[in-house]
Amino acid sequence: MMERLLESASQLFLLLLLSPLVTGVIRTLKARLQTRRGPGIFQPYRDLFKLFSKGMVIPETASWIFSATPWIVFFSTILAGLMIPMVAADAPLRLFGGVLAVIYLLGLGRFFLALAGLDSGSSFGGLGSSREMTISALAEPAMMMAIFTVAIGAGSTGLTEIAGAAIGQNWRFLAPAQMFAFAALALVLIAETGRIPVDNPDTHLELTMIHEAMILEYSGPYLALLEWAASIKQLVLMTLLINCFWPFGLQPTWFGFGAAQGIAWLVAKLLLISCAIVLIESVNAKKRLFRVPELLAVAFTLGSLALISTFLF
Amino acid sequence: MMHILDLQFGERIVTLMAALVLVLQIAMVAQRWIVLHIRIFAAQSFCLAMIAATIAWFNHAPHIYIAAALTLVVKVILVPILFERLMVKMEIHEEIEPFVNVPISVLIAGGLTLVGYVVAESFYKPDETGLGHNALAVAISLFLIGFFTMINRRKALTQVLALLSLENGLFLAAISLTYGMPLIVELGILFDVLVAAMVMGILVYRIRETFESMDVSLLRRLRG
Amino acid sequence: MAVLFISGIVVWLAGAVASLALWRLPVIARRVACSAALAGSLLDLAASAASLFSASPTFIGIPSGNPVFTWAIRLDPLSAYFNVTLAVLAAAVSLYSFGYLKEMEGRRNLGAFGFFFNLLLMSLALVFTASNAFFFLVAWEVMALTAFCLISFEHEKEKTRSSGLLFLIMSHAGTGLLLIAFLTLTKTTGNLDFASFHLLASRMTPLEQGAVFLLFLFGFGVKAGVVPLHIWLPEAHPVSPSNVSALMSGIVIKSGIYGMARVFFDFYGTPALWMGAVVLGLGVISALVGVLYALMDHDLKRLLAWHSIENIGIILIGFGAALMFRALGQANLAALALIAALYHTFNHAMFKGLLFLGAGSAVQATGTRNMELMGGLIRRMPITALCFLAGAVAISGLPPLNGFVSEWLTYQALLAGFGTTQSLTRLMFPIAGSMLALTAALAAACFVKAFAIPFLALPRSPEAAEAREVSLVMRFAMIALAVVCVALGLGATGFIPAFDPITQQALGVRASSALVVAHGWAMSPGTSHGGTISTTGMALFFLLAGAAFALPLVLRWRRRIARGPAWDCGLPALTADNEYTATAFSKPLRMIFSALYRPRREIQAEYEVSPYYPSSIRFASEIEHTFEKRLYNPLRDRIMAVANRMRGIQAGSINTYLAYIFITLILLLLFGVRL
Amino acid sequence: MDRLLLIALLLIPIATAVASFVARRRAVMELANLAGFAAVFVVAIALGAQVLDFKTVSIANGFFYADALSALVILLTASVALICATYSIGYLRSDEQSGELGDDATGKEQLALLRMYYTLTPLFVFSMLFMAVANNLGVMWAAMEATTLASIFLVTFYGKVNSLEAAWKYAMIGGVGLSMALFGTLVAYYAGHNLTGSAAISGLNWSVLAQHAAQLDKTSMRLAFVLILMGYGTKAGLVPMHTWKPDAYSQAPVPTAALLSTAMMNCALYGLIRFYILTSRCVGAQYPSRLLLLFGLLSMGIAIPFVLVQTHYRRLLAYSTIDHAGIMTTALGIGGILGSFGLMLHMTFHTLAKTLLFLGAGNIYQHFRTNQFADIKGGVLRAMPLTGVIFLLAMLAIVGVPPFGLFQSEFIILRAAFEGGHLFAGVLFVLFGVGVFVGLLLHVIGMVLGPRGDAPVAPPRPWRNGSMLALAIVLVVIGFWVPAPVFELIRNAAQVVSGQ
Repeated sequence: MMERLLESASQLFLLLLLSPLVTGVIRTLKARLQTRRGPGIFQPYRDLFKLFSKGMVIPETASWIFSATPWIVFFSTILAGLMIPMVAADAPLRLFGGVLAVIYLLGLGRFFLALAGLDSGSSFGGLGSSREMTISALAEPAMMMAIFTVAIGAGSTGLTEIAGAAIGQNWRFLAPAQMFAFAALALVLIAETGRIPVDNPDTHLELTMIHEAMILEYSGPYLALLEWAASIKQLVLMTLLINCFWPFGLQPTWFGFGAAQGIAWLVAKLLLISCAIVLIESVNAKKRLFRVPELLAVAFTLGSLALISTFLF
Repeated sequence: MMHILDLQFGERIVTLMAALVLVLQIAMVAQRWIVLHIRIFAAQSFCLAMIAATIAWFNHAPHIYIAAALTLVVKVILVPILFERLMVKMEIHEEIEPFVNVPISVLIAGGLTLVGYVVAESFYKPDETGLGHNALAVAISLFLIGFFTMINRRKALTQVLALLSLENGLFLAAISLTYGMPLIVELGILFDVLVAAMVMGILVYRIRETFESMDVSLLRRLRG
Repeated sequence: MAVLFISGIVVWLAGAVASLALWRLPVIARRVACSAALAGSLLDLAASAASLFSASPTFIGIPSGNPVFTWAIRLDPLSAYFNVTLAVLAAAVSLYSFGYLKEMEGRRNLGAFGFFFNLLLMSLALVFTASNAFFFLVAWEVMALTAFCLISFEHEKEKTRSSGLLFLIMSHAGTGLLLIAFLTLTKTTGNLDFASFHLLASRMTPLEQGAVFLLFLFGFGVKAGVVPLHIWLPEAHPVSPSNVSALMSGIVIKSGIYGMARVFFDFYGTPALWMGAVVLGLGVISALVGVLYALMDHDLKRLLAWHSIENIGIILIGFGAALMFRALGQANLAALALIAALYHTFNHAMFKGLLFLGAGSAVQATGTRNMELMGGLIRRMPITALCFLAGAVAISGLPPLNGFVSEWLTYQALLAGFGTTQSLTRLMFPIAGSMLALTAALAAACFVKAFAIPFLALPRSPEAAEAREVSLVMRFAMIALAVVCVALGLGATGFIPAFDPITQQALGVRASSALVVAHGWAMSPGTSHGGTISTTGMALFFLLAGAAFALPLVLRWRRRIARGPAWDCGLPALTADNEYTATAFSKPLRMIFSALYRPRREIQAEYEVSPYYPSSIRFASEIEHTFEKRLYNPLRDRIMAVANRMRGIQAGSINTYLAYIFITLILLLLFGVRL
Repeated sequence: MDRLLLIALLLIPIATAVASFVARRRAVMELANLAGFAAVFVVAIALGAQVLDFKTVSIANGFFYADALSALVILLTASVALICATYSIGYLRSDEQSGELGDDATGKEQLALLRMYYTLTPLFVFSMLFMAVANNLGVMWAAMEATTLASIFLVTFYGKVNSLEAAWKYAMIGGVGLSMALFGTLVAYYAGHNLTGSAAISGLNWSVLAQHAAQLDKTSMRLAFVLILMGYGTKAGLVPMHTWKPDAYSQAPVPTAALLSTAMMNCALYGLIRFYILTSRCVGAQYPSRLLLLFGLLSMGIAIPFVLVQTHYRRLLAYSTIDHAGIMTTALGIGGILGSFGLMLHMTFHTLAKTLLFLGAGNIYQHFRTNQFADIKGGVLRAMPLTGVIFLLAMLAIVGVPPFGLFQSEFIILRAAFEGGHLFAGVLFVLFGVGVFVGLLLHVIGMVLGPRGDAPVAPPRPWRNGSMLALAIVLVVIGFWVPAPVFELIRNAAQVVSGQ
């Protein structure tokens, strides 16, 4: 019990600290790739600090949903984050739920974010909510296919078991099924984290934005909470991806010297993924909204392929 | 004079008369004039009465005499008079225009006779004397032809006549198959026939009054 | 138990008669009807809850004055379970009706309403407990009849009449199928007793088995609203009074589910694999079709009706999986799937009832069912909004509420299914799973719309701006159901053992010990190691986090919060006219799934000055209801055409009539005699 | 005692007819009819009780003969007659006021018409009762013919063009039908002509033939049954001999129509059943049952399209009667103790429900003055609540919706069908049932429900509504509770039919 609490605390700490960094890193790398100096990898921390210290304006048209949403989004993301193995193979709150729970908790956050987007009555918020719900809905089957593949392999939806299964037996992560599933999940991740080519996280051009449109009316601490939650979500999904498919360096436990090693591994893998994302973002243009389903259809196909190949090979 | 009482002789007579009845029925199919139609019906009924009498004589079945007498009274005298009165009263003088023209009707009548024989054929029992299957065949034929005549007529009055001639077929069957029904039954049936004739006569009259015509093919208001 | 149950029935019956007798005194009639309904429900609840855990089923036989007509009642776990569902929902709805019917006083015959209302509850209780084919069918038809009378209670409206009629006709057609099916069973056993049907299928030829199975599936499917037999449902549920809609969607369509459970898991021993596959397939299709049409519907109550179809689909997915597992000899997995289905049945009854009550309040307050004309109700009617939100979260299957639990169980069943067979059929499980995921996500999208458009932002019509919160008793009823939903979510592990008697009876296994782990803190699929969830834990986490962080911080920031007009990208004067509408919200999905919807839109713009500044724009958009258009309407037209042609038989000419007889006679004389 | 009963049963209607014929005032005729039919009803009950005690009652050395079957038919006929007598008082009075019976200021015309009605109705009932107690098949036939003759002028009661047409078709088709029946009776007699001894003497007595059925000539019985089936089938209104029914029912005064479609149809079926018993005992049950199933299912099937696209509500009822004639024929064809029981039960329930429907239709017609659904377009429930409710109730009963009785009887018949191996017939039965259900409900819901429109609210009508209410209560109650003796009677009748 006690060590569970400690584990949770430390993973929580990690989530809170690491997530803005990932965002910062990605931004900076992107800037460099576009031969700009970029804001520096610690800019997100400064942004958050600034926002937290500011006052906020709440639209008078909005209801309590508007004020409750940031908390719900933040906490549900955190909770999801505590269910995934980051450093130690067994996640601090594995008992609370596995991969399904993670997805549905993120869904809970999304649900309220969409409500908040409509709550202010501003048409941009509605636009954002509508697109967000649509895309996430279409991303769902692909994600579930991929998850089914890994879960069938592991015989469980518990993330710890999944990770364990992937390292445990003879290079299972090299199986084509795993590969397909990885690809599918990666595409879904791009859609879920609102990255190019699905959404452009750093634009406020209303015709293209999705996530930003929903939080358009937010300001000050609440905006900070939402931004932070967004980057935590991004971290969570990336970690989910890497630790489900390449669970190298996952430690049996959080304690002792292993922890540092585990964190190192984690950071390394995160860096890899970030680079990949940066590459993708830099070489692609944002797709039109109605081209996104094609992307997700590809993802679904990959997921199905993964599933089929589980009993072909 | 002994051979007059010979059953064979009786059978001959009856068969002959039955044939005659059949012929009359077919003649009725071919008939164009309503008056003649009524008269032929009367004649046919007369033959039937005779047949009844013969059978009564040869089979010593007294109660058939009563049936014969009743037939004579009802069908040979009362009904024709009733109808001729009706005709005069309604000054009907149109001729009958059947749906199917005469030659074909006659052919059909012939065919129906055949049907009658085919049906009756299964009743033929060689061991059994009497008027059995012939009479039955004739009766069925009469019945069918009368029925056909009903379908083939436009005028209310002629339809009634056809119905009555159809019942003649039944009468023939009654007396020749079973040597008459129990008397009470005969009485009941004949009474019914009489009433029926009267009722229908009244109906015909009222139709004539209301529609200015007896053409039942005009009665087509009630559909669906 | 028997005494309790019977007294419940009697109370309902008495209430029905009494309120009919008092129809001239609306106030008293209303009170009598509602309190009788409430009392009956509570008695029923007591009786069925008690017998749910009793080892042996309770038999009740009441002698009747008509030897043909026997009251044969049996309270076994399955019946008890559905009775509990009925009783809880009915209690809440009758409470709600106290306030809801007040509006109708004087305008409508509340005596008649109370009569049918109580009879409906009674017949439902009897449907769930009848233990004899004849009596079951009687209760079944009485249920349909009373439901019809309640649906067409406001029969002045043409739409109401046609909808009610459609319901009556379709459900009667379904009953026809059931009749044939039951009689085929009876032919085999020689009596009508359900007890004699137990594990009967094994004693029938495969052909008979298949035929009877399909007959039952479609016969009950009509009432449950399984696609493609669902068309009556989205018509009938919206037009009826909202408390009736709550019952219809909550429990009446569950009678079909009960029937299937009874037949599939009591009458059939080991079904063939294809049977399960068929049910699974139908479930997936129903779920998708239901939610997709719901997304496009902006009549608040019809939207909920479409979601009933979706949830029936989810339940059927559970049933299908259970049947397949049973065919494959996996009793434990079958138990898991069955529990998932039954749990979802109960959950759906609760949150759908709640949502309909909430919708009813909103409709009563605004006088319209069109959500585009509501808006901003959360400020006018906070409690209703809160309850509706709870229902929305629950039906979207979001943690930690009850919808999530049953959907999670369903996923686990499907997941485990993959390993049970080597044949290609195992592919059905993951496909069903991903389709279920799609359904759930779309449902979430739909309920963002269904909550946000009517309850959030600015009022979209004067009526909405004037809306009043509903009366205390109505609010209380909704709160009660909301609490039940939360409890079913957080306390899931506490409810699981209630299924043991059912699975024991149906499959001969008790699953709860495997499903409930960690001293009742978490739930596991019971199939393999790990993969647990703990809704309790999640809830605790939220509470702690809220108390520890949110509360103090909010207090600290309170001074820094300013209220101001929405920024809205700097557009001036935000009005209801430039709010995002439901139509606009569902636009992307409408375009993505246009193959199914075949949407039609027309835009009329009037220009005054220049072609760039239209003075007014009229936009109309409608989608095609494929099943009516492509399946039912052509069928109906064909039949009517044939009927019209056949009327020619009776053309009025007596000669023709005589000819019919003549020809028949000749044919019979020539051939009939030889038959 | 028993002697007295049968005599009274036949004499009371005659006396009633005579009384109304000589009566000079309307009130007297009404009273005579009411009293007469009440008496008949009582006697019928007494007869039923007697039959329950002694199985059979027969007098005049077997000329009159009553067993459970006849007793049941008599009881049904008597009750319908009583209800209709009560109803027609109000019905004809309102007709007289609204000038339906002609506009003779002195009221002579009207009185003449009323006299005809009140005289012919008892005669009509008499002939039906007579048929039910006649043992001699020939006499039975004569009585059947008498029913036609007595009812023709009731059909032409309103003297309209259409009623004449209807009467003509009724007369012609009925005439043909009955001559087929007579032919059948003859052949049956012929089949018995080689009986010996005392049997030969009373050769047409059903009870005798039934005893010696085995020795009857088989081929003749086959022929006889075909002819009888078509003959009495015409009166029962089996397809394709049904064509007269919609016309006659829609034109006759409503109480007469009720009698025609319930009591008279029962009698026709009664005759059919008597011959069925003989035939099945003679040549085995299979032959007749095939023919019966053929006609029964055909009737049920053909009724559907006419119900679906019907525009005239009394014709609608007529087609429903045709459908039920088909149901009962099918039940007879299915046979067996269960089938016969279902048949008898169905006859009982159908008689009550259909009567109620016709009376309701009468109220609606007299209020709205139209026969077309299109002209009523809804609102009956609002305009005349009691009639509306009762009409809907009876309609639900007639389409076999539980908890009303007809569901029970149809369920039993179906069960008999399935257990008797008539799967195909059973499935068709259900199918046709649904079809008719759809058609009837489609029209009736549209007519009864809906806003009132411009129709005035109906005035109170004690005679009509009183009789309807009574009958409705009976109809509902009998679904749950059948008085034990009545049930016993029905069961015995079924035993007579199935011969077990």
